[in-house]
Amino acid sequence: MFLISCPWCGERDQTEFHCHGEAHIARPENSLEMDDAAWGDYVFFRKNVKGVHLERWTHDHGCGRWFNAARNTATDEFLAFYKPGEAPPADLERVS
Amino acid sequence: MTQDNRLPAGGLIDRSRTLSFEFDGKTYTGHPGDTLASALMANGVTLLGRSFKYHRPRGLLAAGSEEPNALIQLERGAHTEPNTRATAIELYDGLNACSQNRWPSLKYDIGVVNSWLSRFFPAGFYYKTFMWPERLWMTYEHVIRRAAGLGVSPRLPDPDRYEHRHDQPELLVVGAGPAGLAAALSGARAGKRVVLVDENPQLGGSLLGSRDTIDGQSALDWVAGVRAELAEHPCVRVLTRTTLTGYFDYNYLIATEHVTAHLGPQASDDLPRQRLWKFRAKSVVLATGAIERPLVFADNDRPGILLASAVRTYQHRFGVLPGRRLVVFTNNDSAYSTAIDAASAGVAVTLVDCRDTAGDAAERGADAAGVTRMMGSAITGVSYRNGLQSVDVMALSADGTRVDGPVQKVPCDSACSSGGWNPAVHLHSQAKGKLRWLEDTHTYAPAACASTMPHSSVGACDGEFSLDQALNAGWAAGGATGPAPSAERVASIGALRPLWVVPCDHPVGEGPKKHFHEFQNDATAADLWLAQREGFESIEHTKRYTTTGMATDQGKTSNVNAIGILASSRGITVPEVGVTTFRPPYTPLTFGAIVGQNRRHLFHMVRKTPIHDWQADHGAVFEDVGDWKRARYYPKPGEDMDAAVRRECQAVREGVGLFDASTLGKIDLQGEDVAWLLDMLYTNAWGGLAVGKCRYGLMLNEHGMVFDDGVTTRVAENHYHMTTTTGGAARVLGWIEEWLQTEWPDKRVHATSVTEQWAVMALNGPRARAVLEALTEDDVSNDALPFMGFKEIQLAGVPARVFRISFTGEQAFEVNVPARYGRFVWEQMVAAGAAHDMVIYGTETMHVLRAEKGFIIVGQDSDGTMTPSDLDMDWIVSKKKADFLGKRSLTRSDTSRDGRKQLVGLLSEDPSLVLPEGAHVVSELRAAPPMPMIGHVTSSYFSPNVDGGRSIALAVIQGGFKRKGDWVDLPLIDGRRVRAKVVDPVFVDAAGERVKS
Amino acid sequence: MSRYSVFSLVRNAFSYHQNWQRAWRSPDPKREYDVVIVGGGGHGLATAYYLATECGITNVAVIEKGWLGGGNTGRNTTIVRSNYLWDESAALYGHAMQLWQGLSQALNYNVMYSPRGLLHLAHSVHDMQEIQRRGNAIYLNGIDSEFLSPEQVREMVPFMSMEGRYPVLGALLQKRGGTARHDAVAWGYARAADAAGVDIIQNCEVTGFDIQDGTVTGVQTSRGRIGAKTVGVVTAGHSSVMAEMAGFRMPLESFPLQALVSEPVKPVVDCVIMSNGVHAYISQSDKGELVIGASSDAYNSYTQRGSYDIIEDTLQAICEMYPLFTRMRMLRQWGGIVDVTVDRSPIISKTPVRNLYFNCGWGTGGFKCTPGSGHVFAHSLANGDMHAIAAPFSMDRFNSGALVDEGAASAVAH
Amino acid sequence: MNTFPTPVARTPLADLPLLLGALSLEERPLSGKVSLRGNAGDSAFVEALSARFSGALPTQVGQRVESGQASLWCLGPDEWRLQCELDAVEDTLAQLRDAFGQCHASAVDVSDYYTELALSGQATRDVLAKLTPLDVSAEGFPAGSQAATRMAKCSVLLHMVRDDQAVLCVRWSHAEYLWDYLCEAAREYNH
Ligand SMILES: Cc1cc2nc3c(=O)[nH]c(=O)nc-3n(C[C@H](O)[C@H](O)[C@H](O)COP(=O)(O)OP(=O)(O)OC[C@H]3O[C@@H](n4cnc5c(N)ncnc54)[C@H](O)[C@@H]3O)c2cc1C
Ligand SMILES: NC(=O)c1ccc[n+]([C@@H]2O[C@H](COP(=O)([O-])OP(=O)(O)OC[C@H]3O[C@@H](n4cnc5c(N)ncnc54)[C@H](O)[C@@H]3O)[C@@H](O)[C@H]2O)c1
Ligand SMILES: Cc1cc2nc3c(=O)[nH]c(=O)nc-3n(C[C@H](O)[C@H](O)[C@H](O)COP(=O)(O)O)c2cc1C
Ligand SMILES: [Zn+2]
Repeated sequence: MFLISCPWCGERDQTEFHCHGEAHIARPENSLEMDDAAWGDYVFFRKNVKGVHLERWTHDHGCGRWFNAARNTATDEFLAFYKPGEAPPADLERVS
Repeated sequence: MTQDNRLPAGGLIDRSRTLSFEFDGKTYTGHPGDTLASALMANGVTLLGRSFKYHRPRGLLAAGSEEPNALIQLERGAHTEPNTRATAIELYDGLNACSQNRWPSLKYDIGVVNSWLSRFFPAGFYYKTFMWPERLWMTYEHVIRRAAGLGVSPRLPDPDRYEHRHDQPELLVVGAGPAGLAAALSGARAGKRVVLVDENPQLGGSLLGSRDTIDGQSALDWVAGVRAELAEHPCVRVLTRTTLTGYFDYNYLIATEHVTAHLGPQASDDLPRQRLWKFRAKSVVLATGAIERPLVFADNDRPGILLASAVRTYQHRFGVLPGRRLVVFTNNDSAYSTAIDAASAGVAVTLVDCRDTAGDAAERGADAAGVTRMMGSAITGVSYRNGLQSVDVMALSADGTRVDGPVQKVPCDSACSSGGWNPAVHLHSQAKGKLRWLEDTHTYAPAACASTMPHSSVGACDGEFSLDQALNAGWAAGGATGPAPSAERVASIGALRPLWVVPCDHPVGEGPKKHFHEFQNDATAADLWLAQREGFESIEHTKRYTTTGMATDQGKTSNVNAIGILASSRGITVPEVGVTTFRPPYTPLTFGAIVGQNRRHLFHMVRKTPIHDWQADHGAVFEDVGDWKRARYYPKPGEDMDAAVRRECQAVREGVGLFDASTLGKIDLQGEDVAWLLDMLYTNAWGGLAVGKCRYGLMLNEHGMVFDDGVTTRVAENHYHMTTTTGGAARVLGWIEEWLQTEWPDKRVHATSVTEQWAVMALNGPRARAVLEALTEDDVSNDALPFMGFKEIQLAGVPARVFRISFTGEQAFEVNVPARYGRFVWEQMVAAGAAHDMVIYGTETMHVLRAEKGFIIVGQDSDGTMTPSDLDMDWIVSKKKADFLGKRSLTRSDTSRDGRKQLVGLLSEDPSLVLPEGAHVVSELRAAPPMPMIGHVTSSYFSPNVDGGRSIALAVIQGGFKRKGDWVDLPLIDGRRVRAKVVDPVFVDAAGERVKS
Repeated sequence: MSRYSVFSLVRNAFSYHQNWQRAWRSPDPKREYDVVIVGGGGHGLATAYYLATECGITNVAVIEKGWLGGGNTGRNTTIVRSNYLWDESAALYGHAMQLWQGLSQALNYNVMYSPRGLLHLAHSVHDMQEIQRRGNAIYLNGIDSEFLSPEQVREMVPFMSMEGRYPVLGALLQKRGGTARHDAVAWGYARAADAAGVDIIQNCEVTGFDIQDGTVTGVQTSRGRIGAKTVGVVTAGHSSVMAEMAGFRMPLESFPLQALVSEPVKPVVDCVIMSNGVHAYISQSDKGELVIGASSDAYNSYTQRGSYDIIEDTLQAICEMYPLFTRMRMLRQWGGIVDVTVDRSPIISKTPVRNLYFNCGWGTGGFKCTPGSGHVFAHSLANGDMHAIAAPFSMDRFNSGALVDEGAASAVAH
Repeated sequence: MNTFPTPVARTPLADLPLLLGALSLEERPLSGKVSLRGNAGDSAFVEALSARFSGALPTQVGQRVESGQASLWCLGPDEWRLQCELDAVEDTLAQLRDAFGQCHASAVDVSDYYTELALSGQATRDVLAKLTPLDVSAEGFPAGSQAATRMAKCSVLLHMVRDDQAVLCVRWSHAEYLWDYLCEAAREYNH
């Protein structure tokens, strides 16, 4: 049971949150020019890394905000929490 | 029966009171402070159960929660509980216990034939047989299943309550032995919020079963002092009868507290039987002690043979000993205290030590107490006939692989063994902590912990077996300054001689005697060797093949023995064998405790609209839609659903009906970019929507599939009111927030859920306006409030928002009033409607009416694989918009191909036959399946309004648009073969006039 | 391979079981194989078995990083059924169902396939619509399926609550659905594949692929390079990791999926019961434990753990179905790593690398298809072209949109 | 010309008996609640708010400022709840919408969306701790604190009014469930 730091509310129990998978997947601007494979890649294909995963969470039972987290999926250790729009902290690769 | 084995004095029991209890129909007595196990021992009852596989007679092995054998069916009827460890049941008056897994009785058990045939039932035998003939497997299985299992599950509803409770201690101490008490005391003095838990009813841990001194006083006095001091600290919570059972990520730990479970069935109604604590601890100190492991010798499973430390615990804690003539068999010094203490109580004790010498103090103590010592020897056999008669002792060879010389028969009525100690590393391991193997004491002890679950282990569970070290380590972990409590340093284990399998007079595994390392599942040393021989080398394979460690005790006394046996037979080190994974729970945990309060009406919430109670009072039959209760229909006396729905349907088309639509999702959207957002969310264009106008829209996910629909209204310049399906409300709001917060943070839109702000009543039917007009002075004429128009009015004295939108194809008004006035306005409408024979209708009628119009229900007529085109809704997909969510997916090769399933209407050949929803259309009717399917019926009803009453249906059929006019076949699962005609899905008012009237 | 039978059991009893042979050898890897299967779970082992016994390719290795069957094969709730909605699924799972019959005899290993009946409960009008649609489809695909009225359900499962928060309105029954002994499936396939010449290599982790000009030529392992003309990757939860080694991505996410067992008791649940409405499923093993599972955790993880709240939710659902189980006790709880696709259907497919094939995406429900998956995958590898039953499960479908969406219409998929 | 009876307002727990004992539980009369969204960094927004609320704008999530008959809670980085008399809502909305002018802000009436339960008595914190993973101890959640959190299976805005009283603000349709849950949790203190 994770302890998650909402960037706005601080540390809260995992059951207040929901995870929404990989972060930083920008919606293509030029979708109409993309071929089926490129579009399919955006919609369905994921890194699914074993290691540092940048992912999205929402604080459903708290402030309702979306935010990002870096978590090592091999250990479930959270390495960082950051707001949407912010870049992930730079030194994440040190652990994996 | 008298308590023959009860010592005249001693123990922490209350001898002034006598409790009576029943075991297998016989009545016995005991005292408060007893466990069922100690009370049975006091009464000389040694045979307590039958083993899982061979049905061997079994008695007690342990005194604590590690007990593998003495599993009891506790109580009867609704209070019954299978597989309860007798050692963990506190005695209460009137307790009723039964032995398990035997028939017809514990003493004469038919299943014992398994034991006679045991040589044919080695580990994994079932994988090798029961294969012929194939069809008989289910019969074999039936027999196997009845033979397996232990106790019997309850058959009646549980009358008791369970609860959860959260807590966030700064310091959580698990185990209230000397180490844990020192840690808790130290934490308390350091001013921390401390929680101390122990599974026993009393504090003290191993001190309860010993005669140590701490800080110059008796250990029990010291414990009493600590308890008193902890009680003084307001921030300290001491929980006894509480087992820490799961250690999860980020120091989330769960523990079960027996609040009344130990009091028996009469316990309080208001207190829970068990309470599950959910701790989120800043720091955790594990002081869970160590569990003794037995020696694996010939027929070591006979009733009357216990663990050495258990015997000592029974003596000191319960004032009871298992017999008058005790044999103690050991490979280390710790069992000497058992021998010495028992001898001091007048028991004739023979000590069989597989070593040639023991520690000085141990030897001196034993000799002084009059214990007979047989050094360099081993037990090689056991005589058991309705009780232990004697043990055979032989000399052990220097390498420990053989026994030699004459057999000495030592008469006895009880025995015990110690093969060393296993630190209780379970919780540490659950927390992904690593283990290290200690070469001197031959045990696993905790090593590094995972960063996500930081904690420390102190005392015996850290592999430190002396009292002063336990006190020191505990004190240090608690964080206080000042001197730690101190005790005399005694070497407690001495030099342990590892002897993983004790040889006997025939090669182990090749004669009548059995060497159990695992009692409950009857796994022997020979089984382990067989597994190795057959290639189940990995310890995980060995576990699964022999089922060792998989019983209800999860191998607390057996796992390390199994690993040791494997290591010695393979000639490798113990760490090379590896360990299996420790998993929660520490001891079996009742489902009730896990479920807590969340049962019955508290399982999942029921959501009710503000008008619910009125509906219930007026005979509504409800259906579950998500968490909501929605009125499905309102039967008049004597009406079934069909009759009620026909009446309701007809009345709406002919007059007027009122429907509670409060559950619809509602979202308030404000900001300059709302129109832009709507253009992205919906497939159609939103640019031209005027203030005061409503528009219908379809939403797609990025796969291009329809996932919600609804009407959105522009209530002011930059202010919109969106409605969603009932089930989609949360999903759509989440969808909007996701895009706004993560992808388009610069867009100026605020979305606020207002679902429950408004009670919504839909007035439908040609006389709808008449009813409305009776309640308002505002102008709601067709000119003032035309179809797809919106207006704020005063309705029955209440401010209302009225939308001219319709899900029935009739003249319709969706009236929204603040929820607090919902019931009032509803009642006013009902009153006003009386003059127009207004009917109140439910979701079933709503479904029929919308199906008559060919309106889809997302999730029923579409299923997450349908595009707007598939639903014949191309008209709603803007060709001009550069982009909207899901747009690109619509042109993928498969999504845009011809011949996909398309929404059509169906009319069955027999107009009275309502096609079953979910019936499939086939392209070729055959005598029997398989038949190629081309689609299925999504909605189907009897419509009183079409052709004077007939069935209608909606369906999705491959290439359906081109099939209109064709006849198709629907072979039904019950053997009927039905024909239907493909038609347009609009059955009523195709021109769409009525809605504008 | 010495045959197992009642007679061999008796014969061996007289030599104190000293003469049993290894169930499979433990050979050193050869330099090269015709086919290397990566992943020694049920699906990988079944693939090797069918390659060797049906496709005439015996120069095959199964490479497993840990112990055979230690992945999801060794940690699933053993439900076997073929009552899927779409024709493509019905063909695949139906194929497996046919192979389950007689599998013990074919492998000479008792996998304890127990077609004791499987019920899907319906608790709402919507559930009823779903089971009716699926039940009819299954029926028309020639697979057994029946609807049960609440009375029939009550008769079949005596102790279950029919009322509660979510009353039982009906059920879909697949009589041939049931369970099989998970470990035995892995071990039985391993033993039979080994007997047919397959090398089973445990404790050997594949760490990379040798790819030349877009064609795979071998694998790098913790025990050195092993050459291969064809490589089949069957690594379930780790498929994305393997794909990354080969230079592409998969439409997969790996989630924890947890299960638990109770203490063993005498028979009380005689069939498999699944409920999408309250969201849990339960059966009772031959040893007597209640075997219980539910939905996966919602975050990616490779830790084989999962979060405790899922256990709580699962048991809430079970106790809603069976209120009298609140006095039963959980004995053990564990997790696996399931590789989930968006359409809840597997991927049996060629990849951008020639001669490199993936069989994955079975997610929360692939145990039941172990024989079918191995069978069609073996034939695909042997022919260099996908078996007709496997073809719709190509990973191209995520580009074209031709999903086999078992998730869109029904909720759980075990 | 019709005449209507005076409108009767009802709240979701109107028919439930007040629970009294060592612990008491009651539904509070409906209050006015306005959901505010805007940018705290935008002076136009802050100024517009001051038209209706004289206190300072709280910007820490969970922070709550009271002023006169009204209070303002910060629920998120761009979200507030203005609580006032029910009768004042209509004016407030109108005034705020005017005052917002061109700035990107919204004010939505959510008075009926939520109802409030007041739980009082010595064991208040003990009861709360049965429902929420939030630290509700006197140290972790001193009197005066508030937070949005999970309680059982619903979202609740929790306000620790005093050490022995908490007010729980919950969605209309979740209120009955929460009420029942609290009654169950209070049982051991109320026999
Ligand atoms: C809790 C749970 C319950 C389930 N319940 C059911 C159910 O009731 N019914 C059902 O049909 N299905 C169920 N499933 C799903 C089912 O278990 C799986 O779909 C199925 O077992 C997958 O088999 P597999 O052989 O593909 O994978 P696995 O058994 O996981 O085998 C993959 C193997 O690949 C190995 N591997 C990975 N990486 C490497 C590498 N680099 N080198 C070498 N080897 C590697 C792994 O060690 C593993 O042994 C359940 C799953 C779980 C976790
Ligand atoms: N004679 C020997 O060789 C020998 C061997 C082992 C221990 N000891 C003695 O034992 C003492 C060690 O003290 P200690 O404090 O480390 O251990 P302890 O055995 O005294 O106390 C451990 C306590 O933890 C409790 N516990 C264990 N698991 C629990 C769980 N999951 N949840 C709740 N409670 C749990 C037990 O009920 C017990 O009360 C010393 O006095 C030492 O000399 C002696
Ligand atoms: C169908 C099934 C039945 C099981 N029965 C038992 C059991 O009776 N006792 C037990 O300890 N574990 C049982 N397990 C769980 C295993 O011990 C183990 O937890 C599981 O295989 C996952 O492995 P791991 O915990 O070693 O990671 C069972 C597992 C499965 C899949
Ligand atoms: Zn937050």
